Amino acid sequence: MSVSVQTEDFDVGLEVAKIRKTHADAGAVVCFVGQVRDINNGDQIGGMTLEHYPGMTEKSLQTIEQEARKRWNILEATVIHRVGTLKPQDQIVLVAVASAHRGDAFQACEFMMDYLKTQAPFWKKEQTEQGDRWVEAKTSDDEAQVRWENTK
Amino acid sequence: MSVSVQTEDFDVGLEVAKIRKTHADAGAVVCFVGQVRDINNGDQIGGMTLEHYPGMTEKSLQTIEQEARKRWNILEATVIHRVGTLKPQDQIVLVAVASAHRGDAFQACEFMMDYLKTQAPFWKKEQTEQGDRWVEAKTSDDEAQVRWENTK
Amino acid sequence: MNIKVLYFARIKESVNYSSEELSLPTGVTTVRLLKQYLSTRGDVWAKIFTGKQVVRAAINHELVDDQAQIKAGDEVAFFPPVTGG
Amino acid sequence: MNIKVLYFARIKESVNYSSEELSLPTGVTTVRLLKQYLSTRGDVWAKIFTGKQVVRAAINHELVDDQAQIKAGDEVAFFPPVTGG
Repeated sequence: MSVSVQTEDFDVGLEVAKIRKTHADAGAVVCFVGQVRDINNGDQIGGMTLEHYPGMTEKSLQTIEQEARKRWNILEATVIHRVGTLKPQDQIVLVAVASAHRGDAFQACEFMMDYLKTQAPFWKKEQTEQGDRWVEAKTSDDEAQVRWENTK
Repeated sequence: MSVSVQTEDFDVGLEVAKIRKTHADAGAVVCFVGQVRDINNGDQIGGMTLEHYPGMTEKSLQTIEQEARKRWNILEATVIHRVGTLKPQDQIVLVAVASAHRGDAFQACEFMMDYLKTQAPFWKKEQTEQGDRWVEAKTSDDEAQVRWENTK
Repeated sequence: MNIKVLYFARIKESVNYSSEELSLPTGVTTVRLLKQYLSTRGDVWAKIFTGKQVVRAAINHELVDDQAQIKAGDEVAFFPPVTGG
Repeated sequence: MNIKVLYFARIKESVNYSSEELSLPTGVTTVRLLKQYLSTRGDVWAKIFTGKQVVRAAINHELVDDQAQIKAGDEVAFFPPVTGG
Protein backbone atom coordinates (compact mmCIF):
# COMPACT_ATOMS: atom_id res chain seq x y z
CA MET A 1 0.00 0.00 0.00
CA SER A 2 1.36 3.39 -0.95
CA VAL A 3 -0.15 6.84 -0.42
CA SER A 4 1.39 10.06 -1.68
CA VAL A 5 0.39 13.73 -1.63
CA GLN A 6 2.74 15.60 -3.91
CA THR A 7 3.17 18.62 -6.15
CA GLU A 8 5.01 16.64 -8.87
CA ASP A 9 3.32 14.77 -11.69
CA PHE A 10 3.16 10.95 -11.64
CA ASP A 11 3.82 8.21 -14.20
CA VAL A 12 0.71 6.05 -14.72
CA GLY A 13 2.58 3.29 -16.55
CA LEU A 14 5.19 3.07 -13.80
CA GLU A 15 2.61 2.96 -10.98
CA VAL A 16 0.53 0.25 -12.67
CA ALA A 17 3.66 -1.79 -13.44
CA LYS A 18 4.84 -1.49 -9.82
CA ILE A 19 1.75 -3.01 -8.24
CA ARG A 20 1.35 -5.58 -11.02
CA LYS A 21 4.92 -6.85 -10.91
CA THR A 22 5.07 -7.30 -7.14
CA HIS A 23 2.15 -9.76 -7.29
CA ALA A 24 2.40 -12.72 -9.64
CA ASP A 25 -1.13 -13.73 -8.55
CA ALA A 26 -2.61 -10.37 -9.57
CA GLY A 27 -4.77 -11.08 -12.61
CA ALA A 28 -6.28 -7.60 -12.65
CA VAL A 29 -5.20 -4.00 -12.16
CA VAL A 30 -7.80 -1.25 -12.35
CA CYS A 31 -6.60 2.29 -12.32
CA PHE A 32 -8.33 5.64 -12.25
CA VAL A 33 -6.63 8.78 -13.53
CA GLY A 34 -8.23 12.18 -12.94
CA GLN A 35 -7.41 15.05 -15.28
CA VAL A 36 -8.04 18.78 -14.78
CA ARG A 37 -10.83 19.66 -17.21
CA ASP A 38 -10.62 22.82 -19.31
CA ILE A 39 -14.25 23.74 -18.57
CA ASN A 40 -16.26 23.61 -15.33
CA ASN A 41 -19.88 24.74 -14.89
CA GLY A 42 -19.72 26.27 -18.37
CA ASP A 43 -16.68 28.44 -17.70
CA GLN A 44 -13.23 28.17 -19.22
CA ILE A 45 -10.71 27.16 -16.56
CA GLY A 46 -7.22 28.68 -16.71
CA GLY A 47 -5.89 26.48 -13.95
CA MET A 48 -6.46 25.61 -10.32
CA THR A 49 -4.79 25.52 -6.95
CA LEU A 50 -5.24 22.56 -4.64
CA GLU A 51 -5.08 23.14 -0.92
CA HIS A 52 -5.01 20.27 1.56
CA TYR A 53 -4.69 19.54 5.28
CA PRO A 54 -1.22 18.01 5.73
CA GLY A 55 -1.28 15.09 8.12
CA MET A 56 -5.01 14.52 7.88
CA THR A 57 -4.81 14.02 4.12
CA GLU A 58 -2.37 11.10 4.32
CA LYS A 59 -4.29 9.55 7.21
CA SER A 60 -7.56 9.85 5.36
CA LEU A 61 -6.16 8.21 2.21
CA GLN A 62 -4.80 5.36 4.34
CA THR A 63 -8.20 4.94 5.99
CA ILE A 64 -9.88 4.81 2.60
CA GLU A 65 -7.55 2.02 1.53
CA GLN A 66 -8.16 0.11 4.79
CA GLU A 67 -11.92 0.42 4.30
CA ALA A 68 -11.54 -0.97 0.79
CA ARG A 69 -9.50 -3.91 2.11
CA LYS A 70 -12.30 -4.76 4.56
CA ARG A 71 -14.73 -5.08 1.68
CA TRP A 72 -12.73 -6.69 -1.15
CA ASN A 73 -9.69 -8.86 -1.76
CA ILE A 74 -6.96 -6.40 -2.63
CA LEU A 75 -3.36 -7.40 -3.23
CA GLU A 76 -1.96 -3.90 -3.58
CA ALA A 77 -3.16 -0.32 -3.93
CA THR A 78 -1.62 3.03 -4.76
CA VAL A 79 -3.11 6.47 -4.22
CA ILE A 80 -1.39 9.61 -5.49
CA HIS A 81 -3.00 13.04 -5.20
CA ARG A 82 -1.37 16.21 -6.41
CA VAL A 83 -1.57 19.57 -4.62
CA GLY A 84 -0.44 23.07 -5.55
CA THR A 85 -0.94 24.70 -8.92
CA LEU A 86 -2.32 22.67 -11.84
CA LYS A 87 -3.23 23.50 -15.43
CA PRO A 88 -6.00 22.07 -17.62
CA GLN A 89 -5.16 18.51 -18.73
CA ASP A 90 -2.70 18.04 -15.89
CA GLN A 91 -3.09 14.74 -14.07
CA ILE A 92 -4.51 15.33 -10.61
CA VAL A 93 -5.17 11.95 -8.98
CA LEU A 94 -4.34 8.28 -9.45
CA VAL A 95 -5.94 5.30 -7.69
CA ALA A 96 -4.66 1.89 -8.78
CA VAL A 97 -5.77 -1.44 -7.31
CA ALA A 98 -4.39 -4.92 -8.00
CA SER A 99 -6.48 -8.02 -7.26
CA ALA A 100 -6.54 -11.67 -8.21
CA HIS A 101 -9.79 -11.09 -10.12
CA ARG A 102 -11.25 -8.07 -11.86
CA GLY A 103 -14.48 -7.68 -9.87
CA ASP A 104 -12.62 -6.81 -6.67
CA ALA A 105 -10.27 -4.40 -8.44
CA PHE A 106 -13.10 -2.51 -10.19
CA GLN A 107 -15.22 -2.21 -7.07
CA ALA A 108 -12.37 -1.25 -4.76
CA CYS A 109 -11.00 1.38 -7.16
CA GLU A 110 -14.40 3.05 -7.63
CA PHE A 111 -15.09 2.87 -3.88
CA MET A 112 -11.75 4.51 -3.12
CA MET A 113 -12.42 7.34 -5.59
CA ASP A 114 -15.91 7.91 -4.19
CA TYR A 115 -14.56 8.06 -0.64
CA LEU A 116 -11.65 10.25 -1.63
CA LYS A 117 -14.06 12.74 -3.25
CA THR A 118 -16.12 13.12 -0.07
CA GLN A 119 -13.67 12.37 2.77
CA ALA A 120 -10.14 13.45 1.90
CA PRO A 121 -9.36 17.07 2.87
CA PHE A 122 -8.56 18.67 -0.49
CA TRP A 123 -10.06 21.93 -1.77
CA LYS A 124 -9.88 23.23 -5.32
CA LYS A 125 -9.81 26.87 -6.23
CA GLU A 126 -10.12 27.44 -9.95
CA GLN A 127 -9.12 30.38 -12.12
CA THR A 128 -11.79 31.66 -14.50
CA GLU A 129 -12.10 34.81 -16.61
CA GLN A 130 -14.39 36.17 -13.89
CA GLY A 131 -11.70 35.63 -11.27
CA ASP A 132 -10.77 32.86 -8.85
CA ARG A 133 -13.46 30.78 -7.16
CA TRP A 134 -13.64 27.87 -4.76
CA VAL A 135 -15.11 24.76 -6.34
CA GLU A 136 -18.41 23.73 -4.75
CA ALA A 137 -18.85 20.17 -3.47
CA LYS A 138 -21.25 18.11 -5.59
CA THR A 139 -24.25 16.32 -4.10
CA SER A 140 -23.69 13.64 -6.76
CA ASP A 141 -20.39 12.85 -5.02
CA ASP A 142 -22.17 12.45 -1.67
CA GLU A 143 -24.69 10.14 -3.32
CA ALA A 144 -21.90 8.12 -4.93
CA GLN A 145 -20.33 7.59 -1.52
CA VAL A 146 -23.56 6.76 0.32
CA ARG A 147 -24.29 3.77 -1.93
CA TRP A 148 -21.28 1.95 -0.43
CA GLU A 149 -22.60 2.29 3.13
CA ASN A 150 -24.38 -1.06 3.04
CA THR A 151 -21.26 -2.86 1.83
CA LYS A 152 -19.51 -2.44 5.19
CA MET B 1 -11.95 4.43 -30.62
CA SER B 2 -9.09 2.05 -31.20
CA VAL B 3 -9.07 -1.75 -31.20
CA SER B 4 -5.98 -3.88 -31.59
CA VAL B 5 -5.25 -7.60 -31.53
CA GLN B 6 -1.49 -8.04 -31.42
CA THR B 7 1.36 -10.30 -30.35
CA GLU B 8 3.46 -7.36 -29.04
CA ASP B 9 3.25 -5.94 -25.55
CA PHE B 10 1.59 -2.55 -24.95
CA ASP B 11 2.50 0.56 -22.95
CA VAL B 12 -0.21 1.36 -20.36
CA GLY B 13 1.10 4.86 -19.67
CA LEU B 14 1.15 5.71 -23.36
CA GLU B 15 -2.36 4.39 -24.00
CA VAL B 16 -3.87 6.25 -21.04
CA ALA B 17 -2.06 9.46 -22.03
CA LYS B 18 -3.30 9.13 -25.63
CA ILE B 19 -7.00 9.07 -24.78
CA ARG B 20 -6.62 11.62 -21.99
CA LYS B 21 -4.72 14.17 -24.04
CA THR B 22 -7.06 14.12 -27.04
CA HIS B 23 -9.97 15.20 -24.81
CA ALA B 24 -9.57 18.33 -22.69
CA ASP B 25 -13.07 17.68 -21.28
CA ALA B 26 -12.14 14.18 -20.06
CA GLY B 27 -12.08 14.40 -16.28
CA ALA B 28 -11.70 10.66 -15.85
CA VAL B 29 -9.84 7.76 -17.39
CA VAL B 30 -10.43 4.26 -16.07
CA CYS B 31 -8.20 1.52 -17.33
CA PHE B 32 -8.09 -2.20 -16.80
CA VAL B 33 -4.90 -4.21 -17.27
CA GLY B 34 -5.01 -7.99 -17.24
CA GLN B 35 -1.89 -9.94 -16.31
CA VAL B 36 -1.12 -13.66 -16.84
CA ARG B 37 -1.24 -15.22 -13.37
CA ASP B 38 1.43 -17.70 -12.29
CA ILE B 39 -1.15 -20.07 -10.80
CA ASN B 40 -4.56 -21.21 -12.10
CA ASN B 41 -6.86 -23.74 -10.44
CA GLY B 42 -4.06 -24.56 -8.01
CA ASP B 43 -1.49 -25.41 -10.68
CA GLN B 44 1.71 -23.58 -11.52
CA ILE B 45 1.46 -22.04 -14.99
CA GLY B 46 4.55 -22.02 -17.18
CA GLY B 47 2.94 -19.88 -19.86
CA MET B 48 0.02 -19.84 -22.24
CA THR B 49 -0.90 -19.58 -25.89
CA LEU B 50 -3.80 -17.41 -27.00
CA GLU B 51 -5.70 -18.40 -30.10
CA HIS B 52 -8.29 -16.13 -31.69
CA TYR B 53 -10.60 -15.89 -34.70
CA PRO B 54 -9.08 -13.21 -36.94
CA GLY B 55 -11.73 -10.94 -38.39
CA MET B 56 -14.40 -11.85 -35.85
CA THR B 57 -12.19 -10.76 -32.95
CA GLU B 58 -11.77 -7.18 -34.16
CA LYS B 59 -15.46 -6.96 -35.07
CA SER B 60 -16.50 -8.26 -31.68
CA LEU B 61 -14.28 -5.76 -29.83
CA GLN B 62 -15.76 -2.93 -31.91
CA THR B 63 -19.27 -4.15 -31.12
CA ILE B 64 -18.45 -4.20 -27.40
CA GLU B 65 -17.29 -0.58 -27.58
CA GLN B 66 -20.44 0.43 -29.50
CA GLU B 67 -22.63 -1.28 -26.90
CA ALA B 68 -20.81 0.63 -24.17
CA ARG B 69 -21.37 3.92 -26.03
CA LYS B 70 -25.11 3.23 -26.16
CA ARG B 71 -25.18 2.97 -22.37
CA TRP B 72 -22.73 5.63 -21.12
CA ASN B 73 -21.14 8.89 -22.18
CA ILE B 74 -17.74 7.87 -23.47
CA LEU B 75 -15.28 10.30 -25.03
CA GLU B 76 -12.71 7.74 -26.09
CA ALA B 77 -11.92 4.06 -25.60
CA THR B 78 -9.02 1.75 -26.37
CA VAL B 79 -8.99 -2.04 -26.37
CA ILE B 80 -5.79 -4.03 -26.86
CA HIS B 81 -5.69 -7.81 -26.60
CA ARG B 82 -2.59 -9.88 -27.07
CA VAL B 83 -2.47 -13.26 -28.82
CA GLY B 84 0.27 -15.85 -29.26
CA THR B 85 2.61 -17.03 -26.54
CA LEU B 86 2.61 -15.32 -23.14
CA LYS B 87 4.49 -15.92 -19.90
CA PRO B 88 3.33 -15.40 -16.30
CA GLN B 89 3.13 -11.69 -15.44
CA ASP B 90 2.93 -10.68 -19.09
CA GLN B 91 0.26 -8.12 -19.82
CA ILE B 92 -2.58 -9.71 -21.76
CA VAL B 93 -5.36 -7.14 -22.16
CA LEU B 94 -5.98 -3.42 -21.78
CA VAL B 95 -9.32 -1.61 -21.77
CA ALA B 96 -9.14 2.14 -21.20
CA VAL B 97 -12.12 4.51 -21.22
CA ALA B 98 -12.13 8.32 -21.01
CA SER B 99 -15.27 10.18 -19.90
CA ALA B 100 -16.18 13.60 -18.60
CA HIS B 101 -17.06 12.06 -15.22
CA ARG B 102 -15.83 8.99 -13.40
CA GLY B 103 -19.09 7.06 -13.08
CA ASP B 104 -19.39 6.56 -16.83
CA ALA B 105 -15.74 5.57 -17.19
CA PHE B 106 -15.88 2.98 -14.39
CA GLN B 107 -19.12 1.41 -15.60
CA ALA B 108 -18.15 1.36 -19.27
CA CYS B 109 -14.72 -0.14 -18.58
CA GLU B 110 -16.11 -2.94 -16.41
CA PHE B 111 -18.92 -3.59 -18.91
CA MET B 112 -16.41 -3.87 -21.75
CA MET B 113 -14.25 -6.33 -19.81
CA ASP B 114 -17.29 -8.44 -18.88
CA TYR B 115 -18.43 -8.55 -22.50
CA LEU B 116 -14.94 -9.23 -23.79
CA LYS B 117 -14.64 -12.20 -21.40
CA THR B 118 -17.83 -13.82 -22.72
CA GLN B 119 -18.15 -12.59 -26.32
CA ALA B 120 -14.75 -12.03 -27.92
CA PRO B 121 -13.36 -15.15 -29.64
CA PHE B 122 -10.15 -15.80 -27.71
CA TRP B 123 -9.10 -19.15 -26.25
CA LYS B 124 -6.33 -19.76 -23.76
CA LYS B 125 -4.25 -22.91 -23.60
CA GLU B 126 -2.01 -23.00 -20.57
CA GLN B 127 1.15 -24.97 -19.88
CA THR B 128 1.26 -26.84 -16.58
CA GLU B 129 3.58 -29.52 -15.19
CA GLN B 130 0.90 -32.06 -16.11
CA GLY B 131 0.96 -30.86 -19.73
CA ASP B 132 -0.96 -28.34 -21.81
CA ARG B 133 -4.66 -27.76 -21.21
CA TRP B 134 -7.40 -25.54 -22.57
CA VAL B 135 -8.70 -23.08 -19.99
CA GLU B 136 -12.36 -23.68 -19.13
CA ALA B 137 -14.85 -20.82 -19.37
CA LYS B 138 -16.07 -19.61 -15.98
CA THR B 139 -19.75 -19.38 -15.11
CA SER B 140 -18.85 -16.35 -12.99
CA ASP B 141 -17.93 -14.58 -16.24
CA ASP B 142 -21.31 -15.40 -17.75
CA GLU B 143 -23.00 -14.08 -14.62
CA ALA B 144 -20.91 -10.91 -14.75
CA GLN B 145 -22.08 -10.31 -18.30
CA VAL B 146 -25.74 -11.09 -17.70
CA ARG B 147 -26.10 -8.36 -15.07
CA TRP B 148 -25.64 -5.71 -17.80
CA GLU B 149 -28.56 -7.06 -19.87
CA ASN B 150 -31.08 -4.72 -18.26
CA THR B 151 -28.92 -1.66 -18.93
CA LYS B 152 -29.51 -1.84 -22.70
CA MET C 1 -25.50 -24.91 -50.98
CA ASN C 2 -21.83 -24.19 -50.35
CA ILE C 3 -20.50 -22.74 -47.10
CA LYS C 4 -17.19 -22.38 -45.32
CA VAL C 5 -16.81 -23.93 -41.87
CA LEU C 6 -14.12 -22.98 -39.34
CA TYR C 7 -13.10 -24.76 -36.12
CA PHE C 8 -11.19 -23.28 -33.20
CA ALA C 9 -9.34 -24.26 -30.05
CA ARG C 10 -10.23 -27.64 -28.52
CA ILE C 11 -12.66 -28.41 -31.35
CA LYS C 12 -10.05 -27.69 -34.02
CA GLU C 13 -7.62 -30.05 -32.29
CA SER C 14 -10.22 -32.82 -31.98
CA VAL C 15 -11.49 -32.80 -35.55
CA ASN C 16 -8.04 -31.94 -36.90
CA TYR C 17 -9.48 -29.34 -39.27
CA SER C 18 -9.13 -25.60 -39.03
CA SER C 19 -11.41 -24.91 -41.99
CA GLU C 20 -13.20 -26.63 -44.84
CA GLU C 21 -15.48 -25.85 -47.76
CA LEU C 22 -18.72 -27.77 -47.42
CA SER C 23 -21.48 -28.54 -49.88
CA LEU C 24 -24.51 -28.99 -47.66
CA PRO C 25 -27.27 -31.52 -48.44
CA THR C 26 -30.73 -30.04 -48.96
CA GLY C 27 -32.48 -29.38 -45.65
CA VAL C 28 -29.41 -28.47 -43.61
CA THR C 29 -30.48 -24.86 -43.14
CA THR C 30 -29.78 -24.02 -39.50
CA VAL C 31 -26.86 -24.25 -37.07
CA ARG C 32 -28.65 -27.03 -35.20
CA LEU C 33 -29.09 -29.07 -38.38
CA LEU C 34 -25.48 -28.45 -39.39
CA LYS C 35 -24.32 -29.74 -36.00
CA GLN C 36 -26.44 -32.86 -36.48
CA TYR C 37 -25.06 -33.35 -39.98
CA LEU C 38 -21.43 -33.01 -38.81
CA SER C 39 -22.01 -35.40 -35.90
CA THR C 40 -22.70 -38.22 -38.39
CA ARG C 41 -19.06 -38.07 -39.57
CA GLY C 42 -17.82 -40.38 -36.81
CA ASP C 43 -17.22 -40.77 -33.09
CA VAL C 44 -14.99 -37.71 -32.68
CA TRP C 45 -17.55 -35.52 -34.44
CA ALA C 46 -20.49 -37.03 -32.58
CA LYS C 47 -18.76 -36.48 -29.25
CA ILE C 48 -18.22 -32.81 -30.02
CA PHE C 49 -21.54 -31.93 -31.57
CA THR C 50 -23.89 -34.06 -29.50
CA GLY C 51 -21.81 -34.28 -26.30
CA LYS C 52 -22.17 -32.41 -23.03
CA GLN C 53 -19.62 -29.68 -23.74
CA VAL C 54 -21.06 -26.43 -25.03
CA VAL C 55 -20.24 -25.63 -28.65
CA ARG C 56 -20.70 -21.99 -29.63
CA ALA C 57 -21.32 -20.90 -33.21
CA ALA C 58 -20.80 -17.76 -35.26
CA ILE C 59 -22.09 -16.92 -38.73
CA ASN C 60 -20.11 -14.32 -40.65
CA HIS C 61 -18.32 -13.20 -37.46
CA GLU C 62 -21.49 -12.82 -35.35
CA LEU C 63 -22.29 -15.06 -32.38
CA VAL C 64 -25.53 -16.96 -33.11
CA ASP C 65 -27.66 -19.60 -31.42
CA ASP C 66 -28.68 -23.00 -32.77
CA GLN C 67 -31.82 -21.64 -34.46
CA ALA C 68 -29.83 -19.33 -36.74
CA GLN C 69 -30.38 -19.77 -40.48
CA ILE C 70 -27.48 -20.63 -42.76
CA LYS C 71 -27.30 -19.16 -46.27
CA ALA C 72 -25.13 -20.06 -49.25
CA GLY C 73 -21.71 -18.45 -48.98
CA ASP C 74 -21.85 -18.08 -45.18
CA GLU C 75 -18.79 -18.52 -43.01
CA VAL C 76 -19.85 -20.68 -40.08
CA ALA C 77 -17.51 -21.15 -37.11
CA PHE C 78 -17.64 -23.62 -34.22
CA PHE C 79 -15.70 -23.11 -30.99
CA PRO C 80 -15.80 -23.69 -27.23
CA PRO C 81 -16.97 -20.92 -24.87
CA VAL C 82 -14.43 -18.11 -25.12
CA THR C 83 -11.73 -17.59 -22.47
CA GLY C 84 -10.00 -14.34 -23.36
CA GLY C 85 -9.35 -11.30 -21.22
CA MET D 1 -8.68 24.01 28.32
CA ASN D 2 -6.25 24.75 25.51
CA ILE D 3 -6.73 23.50 21.96
CA LYS D 4 -5.38 24.26 18.51
CA VAL D 5 -7.82 25.34 15.81
CA LEU D 6 -7.10 25.21 12.08
CA TYR D 7 -9.06 26.77 9.21
CA PHE D 8 -8.92 25.79 5.55
CA ALA D 9 -9.94 27.00 2.10
CA ARG D 10 -12.83 29.49 1.94
CA ILE D 11 -13.09 29.62 5.73
CA LYS D 12 -9.41 30.36 6.15
CA GLU D 13 -9.72 33.22 3.66
CA SER D 14 -12.79 34.65 5.38
CA VAL D 15 -11.48 34.61 8.95
CA ASN D 16 -7.97 35.40 7.80
CA TYR D 17 -6.49 32.81 10.16
CA SER D 18 -4.89 29.52 9.22
CA SER D 19 -4.40 28.39 12.81
CA GLU D 20 -4.59 29.64 16.38
CA GLU D 21 -4.08 28.41 19.92
CA LEU D 22 -7.30 28.81 21.89
CA SER D 23 -8.02 28.76 25.59
CA LEU D 24 -11.64 27.65 25.75
CA PRO D 25 -14.08 28.94 28.38
CA THR D 26 -15.55 26.30 30.66
CA GLY D 27 -18.49 24.57 29.04
CA VAL D 28 -17.25 24.68 25.45
CA THR D 29 -16.85 20.92 25.20
CA THR D 30 -18.23 19.93 21.79
CA VAL D 31 -17.79 20.96 18.17
CA ARG D 32 -21.26 22.50 18.20
CA LEU D 33 -20.44 24.64 21.25
CA LEU D 34 -17.09 25.64 19.77
CA LYS D 35 -18.86 26.79 16.61
CA GLN D 36 -21.28 28.85 18.72
CA TYR D 37 -18.37 30.32 20.69
CA LEU D 38 -16.45 31.28 17.54
CA SER D 39 -19.56 32.83 15.96
CA THR D 40 -19.63 35.46 18.75
CA ARG D 41 -16.36 36.93 17.45
CA GLY D 42 -18.09 39.13 14.89
CA ASP D 43 -20.08 39.21 11.66
CA VAL D 44 -17.58 37.30 9.55
CA TRP D 45 -17.41 34.51 12.13
CA ALA D 46 -21.17 34.45 12.68
CA LYS D 47 -21.79 34.19 8.95
CA ILE D 48 -19.48 31.18 8.68
CA PHE D 49 -20.48 29.27 11.78
CA THR D 50 -24.22 29.97 11.89
CA GLY D 51 -24.79 30.57 8.17
CA LYS D 52 -26.26 28.30 5.56
CA GLN D 53 -23.02 26.92 4.15
CA VAL D 54 -21.95 23.57 5.54
CA VAL D 55 -18.86 23.67 7.79
CA ARG D 56 -17.14 20.34 8.30
CA ALA D 57 -14.98 19.60 11.31
CA ALA D 58 -12.13 17.25 12.15
CA ILE D 59 -10.59 16.45 15.52
CA ASN D 60 -7.03 15.14 15.45
CA HIS D 61 -7.28 14.40 11.70
CA GLU D 62 -10.59 12.50 11.89
CA LEU D 63 -13.84 13.81 10.39
CA VAL D 64 -16.39 14.32 13.19
CA ASP D 65 -19.91 15.63 13.55
CA ASP D 66 -21.16 18.50 15.71
CA GLN D 67 -21.76 16.25 18.73
CA ALA D 68 -18.09 15.26 18.98
CA GLN D 69 -16.39 15.96 22.31
CA ILE D 70 -13.34 18.23 22.47
CA LYS D 71 -10.50 17.43 24.91
CA ALA D 72 -7.56 19.54 26.04
CA GLY D 73 -4.72 19.39 23.53
CA ASP D 74 -6.97 18.49 20.61
CA GLU D 75 -6.35 19.81 17.11
CA VAL D 76 -9.72 20.93 15.77
CA ALA D 77 -10.08 21.88 12.09
CA PHE D 78 -12.91 23.66 10.28
CA PHE D 79 -13.31 23.55 6.52
CA PRO D 80 -15.89 23.50 3.70
CA PRO D 81 -17.01 20.19 2.15
CA VAL D 82 -14.01 18.69 0.39
CA THR D 83 -13.55 18.94 -3.39
CA GLY D 84 -10.51 16.80 -4.22
CA GLY D 85 -10.18 13.99 -6.73
